[in-house]
Amino acid sequence: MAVRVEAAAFDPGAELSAFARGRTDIGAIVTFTGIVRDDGGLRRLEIEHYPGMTERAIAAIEAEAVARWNLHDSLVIHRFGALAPGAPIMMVATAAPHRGDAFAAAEFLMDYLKSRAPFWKREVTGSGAAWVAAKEADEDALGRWQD
Amino acid sequence: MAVRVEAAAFDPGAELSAFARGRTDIGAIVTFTGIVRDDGGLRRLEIEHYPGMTERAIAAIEAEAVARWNLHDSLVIHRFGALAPGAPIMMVATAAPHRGDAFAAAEFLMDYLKSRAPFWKREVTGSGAAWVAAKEADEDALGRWQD
Amino acid sequence: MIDVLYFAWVRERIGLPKERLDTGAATVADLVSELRAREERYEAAFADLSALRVAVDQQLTTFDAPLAGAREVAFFPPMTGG
Amino acid sequence: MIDVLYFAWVRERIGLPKERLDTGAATVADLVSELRAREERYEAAFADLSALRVAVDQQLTTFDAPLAGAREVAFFPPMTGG
Repeated sequence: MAVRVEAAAFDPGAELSAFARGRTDIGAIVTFTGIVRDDGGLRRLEIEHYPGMTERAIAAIEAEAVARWNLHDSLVIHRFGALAPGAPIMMVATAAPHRGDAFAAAEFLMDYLKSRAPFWKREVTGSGAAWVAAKEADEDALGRWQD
Repeated sequence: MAVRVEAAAFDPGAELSAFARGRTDIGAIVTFTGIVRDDGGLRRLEIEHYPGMTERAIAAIEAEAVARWNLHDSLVIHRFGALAPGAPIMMVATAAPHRGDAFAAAEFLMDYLKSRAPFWKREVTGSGAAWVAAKEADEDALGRWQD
Repeated sequence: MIDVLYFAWVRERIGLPKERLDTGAATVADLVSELRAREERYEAAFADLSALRVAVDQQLTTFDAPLAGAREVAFFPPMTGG
Repeated sequence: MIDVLYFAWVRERIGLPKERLDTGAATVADLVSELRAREERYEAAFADLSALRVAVDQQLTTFDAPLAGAREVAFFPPMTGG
């Protein structure tokens, strides 16, 4: 289990290679990579976070995933600061004996990171800057994980 | 959309890097990597396939995924021949504007590849070799994609 | 003339990966009946059709599929890829 | 004494990221009432509590949470990470 909250750029491919290396006890690795999407006119995305709470919140979400599924490992990376269109924002990786656990845990981590980890996105375009509003769909997505 | 059926080893990290490169139109990339899992005593996994039909079957499954979800790209790699424990067997990658589509399409591709692409696995241990039996759970998994 | 292909343990039981047959079989099931009548190894391979899958011209199909115009038929166990 | 932190547009409206307050507020809601009474910029930031989230000592909580023993309270909009 690893959590990295960092300003520096990361390479999702290099992260997957390192995460996969030397494992013979698992059958499935799932990764999710979030990319800065430019729907037109985006100059940069700025991500603010809450140092200290961010790491705690993500570690709690990871611990919950480990309790729910048969996971052998997980990784969460999330950047903050200014990001260019096309740049990786964040990445989740899960390693499990079976694919069902790896997929479910990765989706769970994403759903909770979206709505429970203290990050805020601000889009800067040629005409100004605006905080990204939370989507109701993201909050609703948590519903499927309630027992 | 790309399909590769090959004997050679591949590097999932390098594949993810190449798949992600230069995209600004998508927000989500999901990958699944299948690894040769050693539950104890496995010397190698041998994968037989049906050349010609394999590529056709995978292309048909990819086309179905593209018709169902808002996907901008997908990649399927599947090895055949002899594989050592820990080696990547296969990989699926999906690129989409939103994470829900990327996750659903990757799971769909996996479920169909498991039961509809003509591959057969044979486990070689110190005490002999045995064809891997199809799991009912894999066949059942297709049920969730029926309309 | 039709190419008949065998994979995995079907190939092992029959003892060859491929053969070319002159058959008048109207359906896959008719072809299976012809094969079973030939030799014990075919009878062994085709004993339980529920454990087998069939493709005609590289498309998965069922045992009642017609063979008219088909160039290639393949028999194999349920797939275990991924 | 308690540290009060503001993030995203809450920080922008109030005009600072953090301040140290001497408060006798029993709950988060009481603290919010105190802040709103201070200045217009606080009133503007806390006008709609349904648009805000709060964490006490870095744990998400609700506005009726007690502040006894708390060292740090943070106010911010719904999160938009991932």
